[in-house]
Amino acid sequence: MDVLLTEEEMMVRTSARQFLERECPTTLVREMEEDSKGYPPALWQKAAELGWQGMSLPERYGGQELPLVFLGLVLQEAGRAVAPLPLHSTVTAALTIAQHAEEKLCEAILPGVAQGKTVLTYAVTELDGRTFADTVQTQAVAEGNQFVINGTKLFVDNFVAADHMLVACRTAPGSRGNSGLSLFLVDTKSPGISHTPLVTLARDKQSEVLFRNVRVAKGNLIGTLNEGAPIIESMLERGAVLLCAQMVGAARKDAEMAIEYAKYREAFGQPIGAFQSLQHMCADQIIWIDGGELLTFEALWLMDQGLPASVEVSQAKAFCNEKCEIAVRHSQSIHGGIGFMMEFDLHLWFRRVSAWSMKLGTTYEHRARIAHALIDLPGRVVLGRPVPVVAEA
Amino acid sequence: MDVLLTEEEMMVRTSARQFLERECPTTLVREMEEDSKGYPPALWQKAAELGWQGMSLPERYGGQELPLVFLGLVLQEAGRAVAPLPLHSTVTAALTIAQHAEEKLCEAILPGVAQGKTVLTYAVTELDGRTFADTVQTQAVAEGNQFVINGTKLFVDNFVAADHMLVACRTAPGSRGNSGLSLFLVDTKSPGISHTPLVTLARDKQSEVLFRNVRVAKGNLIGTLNEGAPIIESMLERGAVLLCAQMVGAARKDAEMAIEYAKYREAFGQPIGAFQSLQHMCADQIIWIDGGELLTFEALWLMDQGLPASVEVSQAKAFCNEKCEIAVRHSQSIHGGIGFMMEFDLHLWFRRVSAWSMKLGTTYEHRARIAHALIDLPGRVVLGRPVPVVAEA
Amino acid sequence: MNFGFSPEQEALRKEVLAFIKENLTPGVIAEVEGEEQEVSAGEESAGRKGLARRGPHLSELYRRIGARGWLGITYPKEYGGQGGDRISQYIVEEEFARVGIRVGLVGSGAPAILAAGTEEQKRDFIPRLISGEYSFALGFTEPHAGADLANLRCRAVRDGDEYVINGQKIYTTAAHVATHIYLMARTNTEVPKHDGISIFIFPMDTAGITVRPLVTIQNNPKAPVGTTYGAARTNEVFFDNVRVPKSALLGGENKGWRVGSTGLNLDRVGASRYLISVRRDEDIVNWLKENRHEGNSLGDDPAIRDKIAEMWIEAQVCRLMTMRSMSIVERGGNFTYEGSAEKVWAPEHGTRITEAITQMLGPYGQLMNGSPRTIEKGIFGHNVLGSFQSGINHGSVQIMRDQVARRGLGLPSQRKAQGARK
Amino acid sequence: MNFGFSPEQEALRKEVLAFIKENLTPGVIAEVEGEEQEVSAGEESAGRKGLARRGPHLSELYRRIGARGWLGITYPKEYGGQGGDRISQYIVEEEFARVGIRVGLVGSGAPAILAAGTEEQKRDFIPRLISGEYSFALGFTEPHAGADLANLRCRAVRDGDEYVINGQKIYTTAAHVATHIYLMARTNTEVPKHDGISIFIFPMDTAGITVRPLVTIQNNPKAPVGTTYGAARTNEVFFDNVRVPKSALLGGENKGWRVGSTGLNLDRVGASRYLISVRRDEDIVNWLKENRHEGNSLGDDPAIRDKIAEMWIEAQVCRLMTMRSMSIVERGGNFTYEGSAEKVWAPEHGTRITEAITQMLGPYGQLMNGSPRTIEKGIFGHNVLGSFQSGINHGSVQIMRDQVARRGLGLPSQRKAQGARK
Repeated sequence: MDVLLTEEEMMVRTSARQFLERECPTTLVREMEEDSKGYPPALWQKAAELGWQGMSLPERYGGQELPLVFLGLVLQEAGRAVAPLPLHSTVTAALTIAQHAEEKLCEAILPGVAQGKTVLTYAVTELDGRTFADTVQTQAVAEGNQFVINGTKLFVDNFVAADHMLVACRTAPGSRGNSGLSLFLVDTKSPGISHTPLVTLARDKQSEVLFRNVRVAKGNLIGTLNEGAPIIESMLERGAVLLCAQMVGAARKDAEMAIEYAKYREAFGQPIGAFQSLQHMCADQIIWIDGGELLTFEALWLMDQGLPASVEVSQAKAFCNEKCEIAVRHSQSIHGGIGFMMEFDLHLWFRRVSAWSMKLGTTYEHRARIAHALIDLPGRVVLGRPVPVVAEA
Repeated sequence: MDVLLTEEEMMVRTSARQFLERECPTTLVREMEEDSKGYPPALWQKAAELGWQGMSLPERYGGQELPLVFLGLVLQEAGRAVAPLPLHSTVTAALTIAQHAEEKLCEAILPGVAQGKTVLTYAVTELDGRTFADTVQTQAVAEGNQFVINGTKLFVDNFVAADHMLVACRTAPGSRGNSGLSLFLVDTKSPGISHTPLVTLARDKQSEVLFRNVRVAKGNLIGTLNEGAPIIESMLERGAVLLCAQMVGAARKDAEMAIEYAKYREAFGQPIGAFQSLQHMCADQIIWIDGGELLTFEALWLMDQGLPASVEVSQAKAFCNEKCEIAVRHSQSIHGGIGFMMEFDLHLWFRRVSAWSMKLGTTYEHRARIAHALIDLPGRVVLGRPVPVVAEA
Repeated sequence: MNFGFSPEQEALRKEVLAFIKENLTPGVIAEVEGEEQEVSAGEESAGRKGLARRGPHLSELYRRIGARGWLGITYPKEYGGQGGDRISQYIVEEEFARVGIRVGLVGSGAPAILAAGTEEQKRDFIPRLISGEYSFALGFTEPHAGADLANLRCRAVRDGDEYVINGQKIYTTAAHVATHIYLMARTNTEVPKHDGISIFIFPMDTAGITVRPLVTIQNNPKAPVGTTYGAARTNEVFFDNVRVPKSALLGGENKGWRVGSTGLNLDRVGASRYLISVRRDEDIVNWLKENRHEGNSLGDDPAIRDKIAEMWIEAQVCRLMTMRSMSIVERGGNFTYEGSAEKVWAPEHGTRITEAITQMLGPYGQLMNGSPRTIEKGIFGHNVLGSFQSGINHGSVQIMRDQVARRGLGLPSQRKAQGARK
Repeated sequence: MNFGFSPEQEALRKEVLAFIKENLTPGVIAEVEGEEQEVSAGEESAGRKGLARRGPHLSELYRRIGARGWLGITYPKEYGGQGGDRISQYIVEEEFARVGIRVGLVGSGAPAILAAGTEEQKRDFIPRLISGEYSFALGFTEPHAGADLANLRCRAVRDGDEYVINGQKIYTTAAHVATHIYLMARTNTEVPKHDGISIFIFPMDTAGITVRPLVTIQNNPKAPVGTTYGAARTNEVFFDNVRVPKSALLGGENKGWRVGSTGLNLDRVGASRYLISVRRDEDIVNWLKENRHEGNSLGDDPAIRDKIAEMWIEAQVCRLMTMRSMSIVERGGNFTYEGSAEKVWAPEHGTRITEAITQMLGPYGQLMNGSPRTIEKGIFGHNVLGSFQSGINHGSVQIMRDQVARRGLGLPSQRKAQGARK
């Protein structure tokens, strides 16, 4: 038990931070908000040279095979810099491929990811808007050596930049809930795919993606047919906790800016940071962000140990959704009018943290999962010992 | 629209306050916590002389026939003084009798109430613990000119002091929910009734009451057989909102004590009330209590107009449960160690407000009723216009 | 206590609603939605005339509203009002605000003119503010004087029969469309800061005024009508040797702090701040109930239902606190702390419901005006960016709590306590 | 980062759990529940010896715990400890605390003795504190020195080789059963208040000490084991010309503030404060799941489920912040703000879960220990009365937030800022 960073972890964090401070000024962030792809390929390439995309991928595909906590540290820094990189969607998909896809697919995709040549994403959520796999309606029907996909996916991150995406489909006709689902690797350029960009709070690239008779080879199935739910769920859970790392990183930088502003900005003959009410706002910011960080990295650490972490992921996301949002809102309030102006940079963080709080599971969704584990499964609970794993529906 | 007190209302409030300041010192409150009946008959008699018990009862039974807001003002003052009087349970039952019982019963009971000779209570809640009528399991079976009651009621206020009580029973065998219920007036001394006192947070008198073949005349039925649910619900609603008045009165006095203490108590070379964090606690106390008071009196006023008020009652109780509790907890915190000592009076308020927050409907129960009215019933909602009334189940 | 409206007031509300139903034509709606146009980059010259900013449909609508006597109901008849009651004015404000049309003089500067202006100023300004011929930009905040407004530096120096004004204002909403500016400036630097401030009212086309647009984060992309702070562009305003006659002074030289405070206090009463704090409650409930489908609606989610009810109660408290303020004003009383209490509770509620909705709508909550798939034109997403502003503007919730504690509860201020001990 | 326990630590936990299972006999349980007896009215003389207060079963239990080396694991072997790690000590503390048995020296005064005591004091006190032969009452707070502890007035005046102590302490928990008092007293009135304080340790049966019991509101009726602050009676202690040898001084005359602060800081680490903040979370979840019946259980109520999950997450943050503090201590580091952060979050969570439960249990939540129909012996009702105390004692949550802001974030204090501007 030592929840503090090791020297190695500290080094990874520091070098990521320094890299982004150097390479990713807010001018670039603003520029990429207007860019059609939303990211600068040169920076993506440099990130690959630092090993970010392959951080937790197997060495045989060019990865570094480091624990997820290291990847979490990098995403935390990406959040801190609000870096316009399709890193989160790429690693979320890539880790799923690495864990569940057949060797051939891994070989086809993962080296490109590690080299910074490939951008990935995933597509689960549909019109219903909820995060988890049981809401999937998109159909994939077997036809010869192929599956034919029809349906609509929403809120697909970085579709405009992605080469491939993992698409959750219903392969058993008439199935409901978590049964009859499968996950496919789909080339984003496949015939029959069209997309509409969405205008989002984060000014990031999300799309509505329409699948009309999109054909995908049977070999692109990830895992076992009709038994994709656990794979999809674990992808979403990993995605959620890695997003928490980004949120925590962004919220902390954002809070630090407010705290610095409070030391310098004067009112009523004092730095505003000398007023107790404002000090308490700042203290709360840090307490909440620390809490979110601890929850996030505990979940990542459990995953690294191969231990169940569903409950811990939900803890982190439900907490970060609410607390990181209040923390960045506090920063805005501390800045008063200036923070409300587009020309001031603070909103770059505020908008992203707010948007991320609405993705990959709302507070209510995650809390319902936790309550299920706590209350519906047998056995007494003891804080600090594992809660029963969420049973498959 | 004028939510401030009229001169007449102000007068009622002032005279009630002055009376209790004179007649009800905290020594009496403490004494009655140890008393077997829990109230001083002499004070009860004086209250009757001021017309409190009959405040909103018809004139023909010796009442003053004043609107419920006046009764609310008196209960607010009773709460302010944490007066050890069985006023709330008596008027809650008496108003139901006046509204729904046949003339003969009214004549038998209500003059005694108005004269301060009679104490009443009501018994709805059972082992399930929830407030509303659908949880009733106690059976009343017709037998000749009588009903025979069997069952157990819990948390019966002032049973030890009461002469009569209104008892909610299931009269249609096998009925569920809100159907098949009836309300009876029962003499507390009837053969077959036994009770066990409960030890409560408020140190008030609550009992578990056991009914074993208790016989009650058919004439003691209030309203129509098997159709008692609306009567019981309206009794509980009136009880809930009148309890809110008590809570608000007690919480305000309690907050005022903390605010005064903060002006006098020094730390770090200042009155503690000069610290911004403490000022903000005090400001919040008053804002919450004001909010609870406004919600409470709006509900009472609507009842006085004969308008639907179920939603407004639930608003008041759900809000007061949480906010009055935090307000009195703030008072404790502001007092530091001294407030934690039995010898200091502050806990007399803290314990009562806390206990009242758990009676006559929890925050969750009341919010579920509000959500039902808001979401499940047709029509757009507009704040400030009536929400659809909660439909009968 | 009376929590209802009088039969006359209820009749007025019906009349207003019927009027709106009849007159809210597609042409009007289009102009309302377009009223606050896209902010063009760069500077623009000031001084467009008030009525001129309105399109033909809106101008006609306001003419008709005026003909009913609904603009400035509470103002004396000799200044173009109706000598009516504040509650009636509130009803009119509320119903028009619900459809995005601003009626009434809250935040207009008119209360201060009525309280402190010369007879000439009253006759000049109030009728024209009521009719909409004039509108004021409020020139209060400066880069170094926000919460601590009395710290303002914009200077007005007497020169014969004129004052010469130099300095800068910021967050001057509507400066680009207002006919006049209602300006707080320093006229004496030798006295304690509150005692050297004066208020001036003069046309925006006075020489030497430059307006630079500021784009708010809530308004990019353009926020839909009804967003908390979305429909307002704001500005910086620069004063470079602006010469105004001494008749531009309101309420006497160096008396501006008191005059201005009057204005601010009245500014806190009315339908507008209340409505921006609670509109999302109505929106989300109505959206939930109108979007129920079998089995899996958000309106069936019990945690969401519980939160909706919690928020609805809070919104009711907003309403009741507003009604309390109105009652005090209507009785001719003064606030001790009630206005400040309202200004703590309502904005904080507005933020709580806004953030609660993000967790109901999930990814849909991120969609902004103009995006495919938006819910209610993206108002929920835009609101995330602006709801908290209501807790900052015109006195932050922190300052309001200070006022509740000090004015309302008599708690001592820290400095005095230290001084008293020395 | 390592969020797990080492195999050795896991083995230790198993050993402790097995030990508890074997040794927590009905006799022990009865003594634990009766340990803090009813408070008799009136005064009582001080000075009962430490071990003597324990019944035979508990004495035997502590002897066995001591034989395992589980008392004072982190203390050096020469003073009766094991020279072990803090995490192991934590594990032992946690598991014993869960069954109501206090193990470990958090809040004992021992950390300060180890840091500041003479060799003789270390050899005298630490082994006996570890064995339980000695126990200290902490004489800090006074009627006019609570949060502002440095304001204390209790005087100790040097007289030859002795000090003469006069004054009063209040809320001196365990003064009626402790063998010694660990007293903060003023030894110099001529210097700034923090610089004139000394710490003394001397037996409670020293002549001139009077102990008067104070009954807490949580403990009347007697609170069940496990209530936040229920199992502790507290006291006023009066000193009337109490003469102590100068060897009673800990850490040098007028050095008491620093010495005492050391003690307070260490006091904030450990299982005890964490557990009192989160025990109700476990209790309510386990109660809900063990009391499900068809159709209508509280555990099926979705609003309650949502709240339970929210609270459980908060409790996890309590745990993780405690683990962070332990990690810092284990690495030999110092807190910047982490201990204060933990002391904001945990007590406030404890209050939130306590109050949330009132709205789950409804009228059952009012029932107190000894009542018919109680749930878990009325612990939830008792807890309402005391959970917030954890946010007041040993530095209120307000003071802790000040510390996070000032020490952790470098925000300026208000007075200095004023001074700097003069």
